Amino acid sequence: MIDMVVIPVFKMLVVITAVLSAVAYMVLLERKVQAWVQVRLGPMRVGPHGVLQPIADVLKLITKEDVRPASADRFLFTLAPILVVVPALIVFAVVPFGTSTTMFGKEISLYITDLDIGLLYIVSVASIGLYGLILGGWASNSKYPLLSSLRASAQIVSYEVAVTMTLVSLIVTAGSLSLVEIVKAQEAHGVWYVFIQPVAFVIFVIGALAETNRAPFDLPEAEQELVGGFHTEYSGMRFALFFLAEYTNMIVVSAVGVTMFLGGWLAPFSSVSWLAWLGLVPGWVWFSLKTFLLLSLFLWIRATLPRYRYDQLMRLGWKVLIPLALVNLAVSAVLKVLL
Amino acid sequence: MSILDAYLPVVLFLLVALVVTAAMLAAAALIHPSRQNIVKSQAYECGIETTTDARDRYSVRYYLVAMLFVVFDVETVFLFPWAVILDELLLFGLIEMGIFLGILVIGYAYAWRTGALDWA
Amino acid sequence: MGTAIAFYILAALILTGGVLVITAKSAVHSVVWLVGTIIAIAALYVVQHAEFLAVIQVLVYAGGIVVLYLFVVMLVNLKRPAEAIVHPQRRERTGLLLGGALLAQFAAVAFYAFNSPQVGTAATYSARGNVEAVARALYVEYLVPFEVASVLLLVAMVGAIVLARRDA
Amino acid sequence: MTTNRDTATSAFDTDELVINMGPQHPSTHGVLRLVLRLDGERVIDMDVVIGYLHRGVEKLTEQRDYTQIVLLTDRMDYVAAASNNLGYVETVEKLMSLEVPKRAQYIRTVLAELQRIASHLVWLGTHAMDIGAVTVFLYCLRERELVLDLFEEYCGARLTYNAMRVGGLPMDLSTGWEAKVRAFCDLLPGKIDDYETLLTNNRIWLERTKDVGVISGADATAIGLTGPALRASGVRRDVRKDEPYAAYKDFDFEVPLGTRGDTYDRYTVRLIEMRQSVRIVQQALDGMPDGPVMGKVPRLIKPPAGETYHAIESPKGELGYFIVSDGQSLSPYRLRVRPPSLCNLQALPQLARGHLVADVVALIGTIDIVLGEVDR
Repeated sequence: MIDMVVIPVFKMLVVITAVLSAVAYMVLLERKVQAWVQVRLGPMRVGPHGVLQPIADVLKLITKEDVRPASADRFLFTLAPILVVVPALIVFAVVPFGTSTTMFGKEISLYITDLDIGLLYIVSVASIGLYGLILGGWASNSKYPLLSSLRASAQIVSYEVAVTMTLVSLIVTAGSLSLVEIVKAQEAHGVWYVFIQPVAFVIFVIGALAETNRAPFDLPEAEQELVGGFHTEYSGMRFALFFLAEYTNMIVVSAVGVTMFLGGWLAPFSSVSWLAWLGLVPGWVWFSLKTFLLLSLFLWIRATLPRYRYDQLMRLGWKVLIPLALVNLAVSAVLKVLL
Repeated sequence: MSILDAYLPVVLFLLVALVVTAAMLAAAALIHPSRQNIVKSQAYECGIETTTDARDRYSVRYYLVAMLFVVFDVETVFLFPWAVILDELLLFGLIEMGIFLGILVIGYAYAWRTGALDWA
Repeated sequence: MGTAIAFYILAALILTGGVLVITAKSAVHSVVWLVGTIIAIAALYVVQHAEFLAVIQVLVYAGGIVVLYLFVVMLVNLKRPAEAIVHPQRRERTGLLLGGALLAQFAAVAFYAFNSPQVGTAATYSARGNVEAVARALYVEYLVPFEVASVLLLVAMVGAIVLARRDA
Repeated sequence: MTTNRDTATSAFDTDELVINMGPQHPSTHGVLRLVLRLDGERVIDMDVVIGYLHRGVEKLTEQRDYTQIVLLTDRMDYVAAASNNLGYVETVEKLMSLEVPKRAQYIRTVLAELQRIASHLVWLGTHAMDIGAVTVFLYCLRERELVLDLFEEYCGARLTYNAMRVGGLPMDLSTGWEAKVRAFCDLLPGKIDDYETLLTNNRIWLERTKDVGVISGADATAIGLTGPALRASGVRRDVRKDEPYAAYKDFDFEVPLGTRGDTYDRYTVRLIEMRQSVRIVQQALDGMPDGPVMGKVPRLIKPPAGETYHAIESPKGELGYFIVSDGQSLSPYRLRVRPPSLCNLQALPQLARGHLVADVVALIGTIDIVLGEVDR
């Protein structure tokens, strides 16, 4: 019972707490990074250098009135934010933060579960999150949110194809669908897959930006065009859930990217002997650090680039990334068989 | 470890995530004020009262994108198990997937030619 | 024991979901319940040790095909008056006929299942995992159906384009 | 494949979606309302609804004396108040045949060009932000602050300057002001290079602006486009060159022209204009004459009976004033403004037809409107 339920539930609560606080501080980080790029200070009022700003934000969102448009569909209006958050969270079930650690004399693995089909699990669970976006816009019964959720769904499915194909070419290299096995394969190969599959990594990052609706692909939320997107009619906690889901998804794709391409929990430069001491740092620290770096890349891109237009976004997805991913897959497969 | 042991945490996680989300909504529902009025509960349309219904027929392009997605989705589904055992199938696997993808590439080329991939 | 409990819980969920799909007033609600039902069926697959099938069920049906349903429900405005229903009774008759056919099919499947020898599903479940078993079956034993599937997909793709382009 | 949208009644028929963009919308640059008719996201047609910021400026002038009206002009194009002042005072001077001292002319030119820079900076920032490049907005406003500082030091105000008087200027320059302007002129070109680094060769920026909202020179002239938007279509029309006013005929500067008349050309034309404005300001400071800043003006400004039209090149285009005086009253009998924003806004439906919703936002930005001037 303890092994089956208590420890996993404890791990889940730790993961959820970590994700929620990471989200809260990512919002602050995003504002700070944007501010530094834009030669301003960002939040400074709540706490020294604004470090308590996330707490103030959460309090504000909790105590804010939750307005629902009269013409909205009551049931779906409430269901939609739940439908985006829950899939985003449970993807973490298979993300390995490290191998294992010893706590209270028990060996505890630093992942919630290791599925043989881990990668497929992520892809399929993530695809459920789409319903939240579509239903959120539809339930609002308001034009801008509806346009936005149609945009969002078409955009996400378009890029999902390319991203999934890059994952396949990675599996060709790794020979497994389990995320733990993929990291171990990178350890065995002695090289992170970003160096074996650089094209796949680039496609993955672009696709990840598009699937999480991040700049320069933030069209569903483009406030300059659609005044905020599918959550225009949402306020208070239900809005907060959409917000939470978006940032959780960013963390998810970064964590998956780190696991697949950047060696997961492995320390860098493992082959360089005089840097061997880097291996003494716990794996989950490396994992967090790499995820943080990938996330910072997202923020940096947002502060730099203008936004794509819808037809251009679709063209990039269908006419550039998908052929590229297909070619990349073919090349990986041929190389794998010949070598 | 049996397959069910590996999936039990997933089910538990689903329940935990649902409980946490519901708890957040419930906590906010207890705290936040609720002063609805007619103007506040109008749908947003840039300050103008909406004259036409939002739920209307939409461009068929969205439907087409979803349709193409389903096709490609099924295609990648076939790729996953193939990629896992490619080291056993070797050249045989390469050729059979080459034929499979080749047929689909014809469809892709057709879609490209007819402009189904162009949004505008 | 655990398997049995899981089976009954999931079966109840699937049946409830199915009933909600056909009783929901709004078509969009129906679609939502359909997603729930599909996920419950996927869970049932896991209980049956078919984990690969389970994720595919979620990925393809819940994540792809039902999204398409949702688009269709949104695309054809259901608030519009039905244009071509001349004989309401005819619709009822068709429904009854289809329902009867479905029941007959269920009966046939059940009859076949009870009267045929057990197929060893567990035997194909290899130690290295379910995916590889499926892969081996698909890419070695059932090679021709697999290649034919690509033709099917091609037809689906071309058909979708032709239909959608007809008026545009 | 034939288009039979009008007759088709199949299930794939799309309903037109009528959607209001504005008046409460982040990218309509004020309270502009566009009624869009969309097919998917494609704009079939649009109606431009204006008047949400109408304050009856023209009518008010009939109740104010000629000096007070300067204040009202401030509030039309409120990101280019000095240009509005200049156009107005020069029209009254023309009506009264007043001589303005050379020093005042030079200072007016400096102010007008600084104002052009400030206005173009606001335009570039908001235009870039509409297309999603938020950082450019903050950079532009940072440099605009410097211009506002200069204006504040000159006249005490940062937005609505009331900076000019009929017959000259209310006050001379403070000591050290010219040096600060020179410092700004040395700084700005480098900053414009920075904006160009972020935008000019950025793939996304090019895709979003090239071939978007193309208008030919003939069409642009026919519909009444003015200013940079007209010149981007290749039409050489700049009031500063064609009918020189203030001290413009003393200076050497180029009028940039576009070739294709798309959003990207309008962008490059305005960027070059900013660089040219720096040149004009530097030349004006170099040749700044001494002398009074106020000419001989009667205590009561009462123009003789008659009417006159005079136009200047405001940052947004040809800003004209038409004043009718009855010769007895201390207020104009009628004052009519030809606001460039309004004239340019007329082109919006034509530019946007057939483009996507996202382009509408880019097009509102590219024609550079200020609703205070459109509605007055």
